[in-house]
Formats: sequence, structure tokens, C-alpha cells
Amino acid sequence: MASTIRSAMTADTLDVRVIRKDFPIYQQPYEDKPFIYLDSAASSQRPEQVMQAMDEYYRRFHSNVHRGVYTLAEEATARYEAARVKVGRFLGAKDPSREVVFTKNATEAFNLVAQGLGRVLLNQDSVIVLTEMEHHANLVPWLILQEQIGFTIRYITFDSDGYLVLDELDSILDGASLLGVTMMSNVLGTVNPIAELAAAAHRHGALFLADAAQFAPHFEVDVSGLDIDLLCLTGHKMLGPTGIGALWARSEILDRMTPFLGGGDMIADVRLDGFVASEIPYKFEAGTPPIAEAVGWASAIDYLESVGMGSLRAHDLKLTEYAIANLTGSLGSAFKLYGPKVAADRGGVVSFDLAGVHPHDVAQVLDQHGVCVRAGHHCAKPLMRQIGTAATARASFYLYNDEADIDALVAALEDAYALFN
Amino acid sequence: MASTIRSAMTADTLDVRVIRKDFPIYQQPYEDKPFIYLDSAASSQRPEQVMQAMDEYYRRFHSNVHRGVYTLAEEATARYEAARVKVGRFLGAKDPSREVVFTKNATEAFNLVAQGLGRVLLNQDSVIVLTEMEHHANLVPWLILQEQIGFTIRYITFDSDGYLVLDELDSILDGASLLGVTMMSNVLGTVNPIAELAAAAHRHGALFLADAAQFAPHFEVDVSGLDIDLLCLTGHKMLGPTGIGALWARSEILDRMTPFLGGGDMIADVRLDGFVASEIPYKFEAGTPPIAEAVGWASAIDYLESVGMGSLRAHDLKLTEYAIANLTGSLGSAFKLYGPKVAADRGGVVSFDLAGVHPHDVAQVLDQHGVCVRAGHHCAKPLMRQIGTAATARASFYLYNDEADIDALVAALEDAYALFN
Amino acid sequence: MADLDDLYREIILDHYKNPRNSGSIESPPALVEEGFNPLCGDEVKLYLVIEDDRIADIRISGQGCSISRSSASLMSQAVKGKPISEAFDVLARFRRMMGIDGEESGEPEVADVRSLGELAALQGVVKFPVRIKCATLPWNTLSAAIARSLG
Amino acid sequence: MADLDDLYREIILDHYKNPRNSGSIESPPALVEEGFNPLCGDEVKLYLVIEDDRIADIRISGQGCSISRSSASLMSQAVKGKPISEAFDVLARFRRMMGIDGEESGEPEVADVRSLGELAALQGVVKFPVRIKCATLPWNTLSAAIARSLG
Ligand SMILES: Cc1ncc(COP(=O)(O)O)c(C=O)c1O
Ligand SMILES: Cc1ncc(COP(=O)(O)O)c(C=O)c1O
Repeated sequence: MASTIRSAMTADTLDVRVIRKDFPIYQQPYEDKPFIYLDSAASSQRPEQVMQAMDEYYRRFHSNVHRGVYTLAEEATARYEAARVKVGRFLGAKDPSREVVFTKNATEAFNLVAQGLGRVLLNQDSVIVLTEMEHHANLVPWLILQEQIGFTIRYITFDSDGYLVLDELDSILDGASLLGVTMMSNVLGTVNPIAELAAAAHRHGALFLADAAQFAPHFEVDVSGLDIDLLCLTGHKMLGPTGIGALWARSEILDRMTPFLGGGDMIADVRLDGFVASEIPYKFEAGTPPIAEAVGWASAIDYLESVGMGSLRAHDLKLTEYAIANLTGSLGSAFKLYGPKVAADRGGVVSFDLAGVHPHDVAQVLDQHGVCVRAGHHCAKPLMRQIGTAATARASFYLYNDEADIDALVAALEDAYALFN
Repeated sequence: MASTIRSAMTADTLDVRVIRKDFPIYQQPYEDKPFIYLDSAASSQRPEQVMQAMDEYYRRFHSNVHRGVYTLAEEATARYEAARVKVGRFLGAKDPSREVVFTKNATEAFNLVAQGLGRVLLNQDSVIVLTEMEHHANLVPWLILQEQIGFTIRYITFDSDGYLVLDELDSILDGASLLGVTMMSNVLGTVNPIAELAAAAHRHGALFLADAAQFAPHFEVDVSGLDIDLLCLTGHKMLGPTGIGALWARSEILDRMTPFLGGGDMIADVRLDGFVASEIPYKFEAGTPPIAEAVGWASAIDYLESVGMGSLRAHDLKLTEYAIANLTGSLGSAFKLYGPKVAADRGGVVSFDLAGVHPHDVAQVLDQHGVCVRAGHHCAKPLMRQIGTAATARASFYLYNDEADIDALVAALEDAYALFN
Repeated sequence: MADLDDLYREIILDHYKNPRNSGSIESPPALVEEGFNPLCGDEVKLYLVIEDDRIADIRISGQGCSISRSSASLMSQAVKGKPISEAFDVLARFRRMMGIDGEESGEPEVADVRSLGELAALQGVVKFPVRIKCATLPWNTLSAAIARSLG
Repeated sequence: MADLDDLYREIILDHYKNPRNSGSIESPPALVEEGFNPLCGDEVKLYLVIEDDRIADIRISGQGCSISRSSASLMSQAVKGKPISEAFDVLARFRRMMGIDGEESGEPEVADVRSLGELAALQGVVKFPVRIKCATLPWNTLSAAIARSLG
């Protein structure tokens, strides 16, 4: 299959017709209408290869991991641990077998950071810094911990073009213990200057936490090169299954962190009056982990790597440019784009407003045309307040989308505009 | 398929040959040796139907739930919510659509109870009661919370036959806020008197928390009839996928509980300085949930229900009786059984000691014969201390096992005994 | 596949573009209640003046889609000046029309729907399950406000 | 499929049934260190008397399988009376034999293994990855004890 994918590329462009052959959802659409999927930022579709990997696991190798002496359990464990190493390598981790903690999604990973690291790092006099464009996943865990132990949260704001305002970064970071920033906004599309932010955090002695939920599916990540300390990501947005995500962190940091979820598999010893936690990464993985999901995610990473993250980015960029040009061209001033005007500064996510039509109604009319877009606050309510609206419509692109999808989007939006105006 | 299964039963006995046809792992064994799987208490195998349900979901319906207006997202949401209702009904819940919280496994469910309920219910003067036969999943979350907020944990012990010692139950429960008990021990096999324990808890004004991780796969559960307040279970032990479990609790209790994991989907509103949690059960489900896993679990429950929990129990009981009789018969005093002598008082789990052979070595020799059993502390170290050993070997049965599997177990154990003695 | 015309009836688009009783009332005397649709960010803010167990005045502000805004507007017309008991009655009938609280089987009584007058225009929403929450948001907010005013 | 005979060599069964240097030493003078295999519950308790940078005495108690017990017994023979530096050297060679810390490719140097003497009987464990943790438990405990004694 890998060879099929490779042959789909010529000079950094993907052949979407070839790619789609790998995605069963394009073979047998659910409804008798076109299937124009523009919601990969919420969750991507899965290639055949990922389903086969999970299926093979269940059909031939399943048993619980870590605790079995028999061959099948060893095999299951080996596959689960190989998936860990695969995720670690994909991120450029130095010690992949010890630095990746599997969680159920990116959100759990953020909660693990807040509770596991926050409780040893912070007290009521501490300061952490987040941005106003964070997803709730990198906000609410901190707000919960704040209620429990108290500390100050400062926020970096962003300007009307969706760029973080970094003029006063040094004063904002003064005295901070941690800076947490999304690598790519799921609403504005903005790709943030991560290396610069990480360096600034370190200058002030703060740890740098990155939200890669949107970034990792679309760009090459290199935690070592970017000098990131902790990073959260999720499987289902990058061709993997639901039910799995991960925290990557430098091993010294994981060592410092207290366990978060308690239970089987994360302990060295348990007595009736206390317990001793196991080693990293196991001390953070309580109970039976998402084994088949880890295997599926590893296969998704294989798929992404065989396509090539560079080609993928080039493809995203091409579609984003095409979309911005055509939406503005066809809808004129009725179309309002959120986030950077320059496609190169953003990922394949386009949030917009259509004059006189509420985003829900936009999505509803688009659905009639088979065009799937998301409408709402995109789990980023503070961001929405900052841009002065309660909801936007959002189209997002991935390797199986092409220009024809965007043409369909434009046509459907023209229809929605006509219906309401 | 359902009809195949029904025809597999005559007078409460399952036709294992017919059942096995549904389990691909029996079709194409991993290794060139017999496949005698006696480790379902760690994790069960999956029938074809469950894999197909998940596969169909990914192939035709996948998209993120709850937040989408388009038809595909509605369909995914409908399937996810239908799975919730299915789990609730399976447990005998009164309000299944509001009382089931999906988690990644039973362990997360216990952590949710400890943090979500424990933090509103307990303070440093409070008392909770657990038993010495609990799995780490119902111990460590409480030990973590104890470190954080302080309270007293009392333990109900058990006797040398593996029965809870309930003589002093009333004095143990005096002043307690919660009683947490496993419905069936994963080591001793003991099935505990749940209705009696729940009634005792309620007499003392304590809430009753049940661990159904081992019980639910094998027995009919009726939370209303048993008067349980909260119950945790896990999908992968009951023919479902990895990566999913649940907390069921009465809606008044869920309403009282504070959110545990923070992030998207569990909020009504988020501001930079605080958040408002959503309604139950959503306020406990942060981030993208295990959607495909919920769909797969629902299909596993369909499978179990078509077999019939009564027939399943009868089958377990028959195998357990056969196992105890034959192991004792063949190995004599070299075989030491843990837990109740009476098969009717236990589930299909047989932990034992083979004289002169460490459980690890037992499992190793058995593996050579294709017999898969678990060896170790089974995530129940306090229990192990109580029975005076560091490890046991454990064979466990499910609907795809038969007497021939047990014959193979006996023969392999004879071999292990000979090798070491 | 349900048709968009069922959803976007003319009355609905009219109430969306020209919402009745929109605005705010000073508090006190007004009671203020906010409602959120957690899944999409829609917000409704209700201002109620209750006198002698009647809804003497009602104003609505907030952000929302055509369905939630028109539902709010239609609701304000339906309950303004009405005794609270009668408002509850309309609420109950509306919920039945939305397929909530009704017989398991669904289809609301024809007489019931007729008695709702212009509100019946929202009947098409039932075919779009996701949008039901949009339609019911102002109503749930109203019932929360009344519940609070009663104690 | 790896053969059981590779694992359960006669020396191993002998050391399992008749563990050398088993028991305890009062502390002080002995240093006591406990090790757990978190995955299976095996426990080893080491009693070390260190004098003039040599392991003057060593005793071992605990619970464990044939592999961890025989490995502990063989270890005690290999390090008893030896200077700490030499014990570290054996430890390093043992870890290489177990496939830990070695070249990525695996296979340890033949000379290396030979120099381990009776300990070489544990070489078969490498073919049973799960059991490697059993074999290394006493060694990891030893290295923790020494590390602690050094401050
Ligand atoms: C009695 C009992 N409780 C809880 C659990 C935890 O289940 P899980 O690992 O799926 O969280 C198990 C399984 O290991 C168990 O046997
Ligand atoms: C930027 C960002 N962070 C975090 C998340 C949370 O991911 P998950 O829902 O898989 O936990 C998302 C996805 O919704 C996201 O877009």
C-alpha cells in the first residue's frame, strides 16, 4: 500500500483520487448525495490500513498487556510498546520508549499535565501563562486546578488578524512557571511561532507546553529542535482511531510528575495505607490501556509518513490558498474570514462568517449539498468572545480533499446566502 | 447472526463449537500450537460482530459527535448515544440516557468517582469503607484522594475461604460515607452479597459503590433491584473493544458530583476566569470520546444478550465445577485452590498454587502447551498479602471455553509439576 | 432526507430577521435569565416582568441561529400577557411538538399542534434532531426563569 | 518458538531450589534494599555489608519465580567478596547478556558471556522477553543499594 501512496505524489502534490481509494468512507457514502467532508479538524477519516491493523490485532493477537507471561500477551505488549516508540519517533523524541504516555485523547493528556505537573510545580503564588486562542482542553484543566490549589493565570491575547500579540511577552512571562500554547489554532488556523515562544519561556525559567492536536496531523513536529518540554496530541485527528491520545514530555519532567489516575499497572506496590508508583511512562497509565487503538494509531503514523508530512503541508497550503481566493472572489463582502489573511501563516482550517446567515444555518444548508462543515464555538469560547461572535462556520482540509470540494463549498454557500438574503 | 447464537443453546448449555465460529482468533491462531485461552478475566476475545460494528462505523459513519449539524455527525452522535442507552439498559438503569458516563476503562471510572464524588462527599473527618479483596482500581484512586484531602479508610477483611467477614459490618460502617465493594473478586472468584451490603450501607447513610468489572461480563446486573448507587465496569472484559468503560450512577448522585476531567464538550460556558459545567452525563466526558469503542461495546452487549446472561452463567458454573474437580483430582495436594470451595459462590475464575512451582513458571510451562493463564498479583496486592503470597496462577473461563480446555490445563499442570519436582 | 423547506418556513425566516419583543428591560423590576446551548455557543437572555402571576412583559436578547431566534420571538408573542399557568401549558404543548416529553412513539396530537398557532411553524424542526436544542433553548430558559421567580 | 530447556537449565533449577546466600543480616551493619517487579509482584530484599569498598557479605530474601530467585542466588555468588568496581563490571556484563544497554543489534559478545561463568546459564532468558525483568530484578536492586551506599 505504501507504494501506492508514494506514487500518488508528484512534486509535492498528492493525487487525491489515489489517496481516496484508501478511505472506505469515499467508497460507500452513507447517503445518496455527494460526500464533501470538510471537517477533519474535528475528526479525520481513517484509511483502510488503519482499520486493517486494528482488525488484525483483534483477530490474531489480542490479550491484555504487560501482565502476561504467555506468548500472545507478549505479542500484544510488544505491539503496544512499538506503537509508543512510533509516536515518540514521529514527534522527534529523544527517548521514545519512556517519554510517551498514552491517554484516551488530547484532553486527558492536558488534565494529566495540570494535575500531575501542576500539583508539584504550582502553589497559590505561582503564575502560568496561556493564550486567548487556546482550545478548552488547554484551559479548563487549569481552571479546575486553580479552584483546587489557587494560582494566577495570565493570557496572551491575539490581534484582529489572528496573530498572538507578543510585544509584552517578557513582562507577561515574568515569574511564570509554565507557558502553554496551541501550535495551531483550531478556529483561526494561525500557526504560532513555537520555537520563539519556547525560547522565551525558557529565558524566564518556565516550562513550555504545546498543544499539537491540530498541528501534528498536518506538519512535521520536532520536539527536540523546537525545544518543547511537554506536548499533547490526539489520534483521531490524524487518521488514527478514536479513544487514544498522548502526552509526550521530557523524561526528567515525567519523573517529577505525580501520578494522576490511580489503579492497576501504574504501581510498584500497594498497601492498605499507601502505594508506591511505578516507573515512567507506566506510572501514568492506570488500568487496561487502549491497546488496539495504539496499534491503529501507529498504522496511521505509518500512513502519514509514507505520504510525507512535507507533501501533506504543501497540499494543505494549496487548498487553503484556493479556498480563500475563491470564497472571497465569489461571495465578496458577504464573506468574512477569521484569522491570518496569508495562507502560509495558517493550517488547513478556514473559519468564516456569511453575512446574514448564522453559522448553524450555514452548516444546515451546506449539509443539504453534502458539504460537511462544523458550526459553533469550536470549544474555544474565550477566543470566540475575543473575535466578537458566539459561533463561526469552519471548513477544514486534509489529504483526501481537493479543489472540487472547495468549489462545492463555494456553490453551497452561494445558495445559503440566497436563501437568507 | 443472533439466530445462530440462539440455536447454540439447549437447556442452558452453550454449544462452544458454534460460539467459536464467531471468534476469529479461534480461526487463525497466532502460533502453530493449540490455542487454549484461559485469561478472559484479564481481557476477553471479540466476536466478529463487534469488529464488524466498529468497522462499519469507521467505514460509513465516522465524524466527531455532539458538535456537528450535518447528517453524518448526527448519525455518529445517534450511534454513540444509543450505545449509552444500551449500556444503561443492560445494567437495569432507570434513566439510561443520563446515568451512564463513558470512560476509557473501569479504572478511569473509579478515579472519576473518587475525585468527582469524593471531593464533595468527604473531608478529613470522613470515613469510607472498602474491602481487602479490592482490585487496585478501587483502592489507588482513594489513596490518591486521601493524600490530597485526608480521610479514613476502613477495610472489610475476608476469611481463608475467600468470603468477606461481615460479623462486624455495622460497627465498620458506623459513620461511613461510602462503601465500595467488588461484586466479584478477580483473584478469589468470590461473588459478594451485594444486595445485603448495599442495604447495610444505606442503613448507615453511606453510598454504595460496586465494582462490576468482573461481574458484569458473567452475570445479569440489576442496579435498581440491588439498590446500588454507583457502579464501574469495562468493555474489554465483556467482548467489547479496549479503550472504553463506564460509570453508571443514579442521576441525583451524578448531579452532585463535580467535573473531573476538564476540556471541550463538558462545559456550558468557559471564560478566562472560570467555567460552568454542562449537564450530566456530558459534564464528565471531556474531549472527543471513544466513539467507535462505544459502538463496538453496544454490539458486544447485543451478543451477550442474544446468548443470554443466564445461559452464560450456567456455562461458567459448569466449567468451574469441572475445573475444580479435575484439578484437585489429578494434582491432589500439590494443587491449592484459593477462594470458595463451592463453585456456586464464585465466578469462572480459578486462582491456585502448584506446589514447588512459582506461578510465573507455571504460566511459562503452560504457554508451551498453548495454555494461556495469568500469573502475578492480579492488581490486588493487599489481597495477595492477606492470602500470604506474592503471586498466584489464574485460569478464567468464558463462553468460548469448554471442558477440553480444562483437560489441557490439567495435563499442562502435570507437566509443570514434573519439571520442577 | 428531510427537506430544508420544512425547516426554513417563511414565518421562521420572518421572525429571525424581524424578531419580536427584542431588547432588554431594566432589572429590577425585570427578572433576568440566561440560557446556553453548550454544544454550539448560542446564548439567550430573557427579561421577564411578572405581575399578579402573569407575564406582564418579556424581552429577549442574545445570539443564535434562525431556529433559536425565531423560536424565541414566537415564544415571546405566545406568552406575553398570559397567566403563568397558561404559559406553562404552551410550553408543555411545544415540548410535545418537539418530540420531548411525549409518547415514546412520537407524532404529537394534531389538535395540540394546531392550538399552537404560529408556533406550529417550528414543527419541521423535529426532522432535524440537532436543531431541536436550538428551538427549545428559549423555552428552557423561560421555564428556568419562572421556576426561579416562584421560589 | 523458544524451547523451555533454554530457560530452565539445570543450574537454574538447582539455584532455585537451593538458593545460595539466602537469609538476612542485621541492619546495621547491613544495608537493606528492596526491589519490586511491579508487573508480577515479585519482591527481593537484599542485605549488603560493604567494607572498604568491597561487598563483604550479601544475603537475599523475598519471593520470586525460578528465574528471579536463581538469578539472585547466582548474583550473590558472583559478587560476594568482590570490590564494588568489580561487581559493577559483572552487572554491566550481565545487562549486556540480557540484551539491555547493548548494541541495538543484540547478540552479546561471546567472550563477555563466557566470563560470566555460571551466570551464563541465564542466557536463555533473552528468548523469553517477559522473563528478562525477572532475571534483572535482583541486579537492579543491587545497583540501587550500591548507589545509595555511595551517597
Ligand atoms: C475487579 C476488577 N476491577 C477493576 C478492573 C479494572 O479494569 P480496567 O483495567 O479495564 O480499568 C479489573 C480488571 O483488571 C478488575 O478485575
Ligand atoms: C487545538 C485543539 N486542542 C485540543 C483538542 C482536543 O482533542 P480531543 O478532543 O481529541 O481531546 C482539539 C480538538 O478538538 C483541538 O482542536
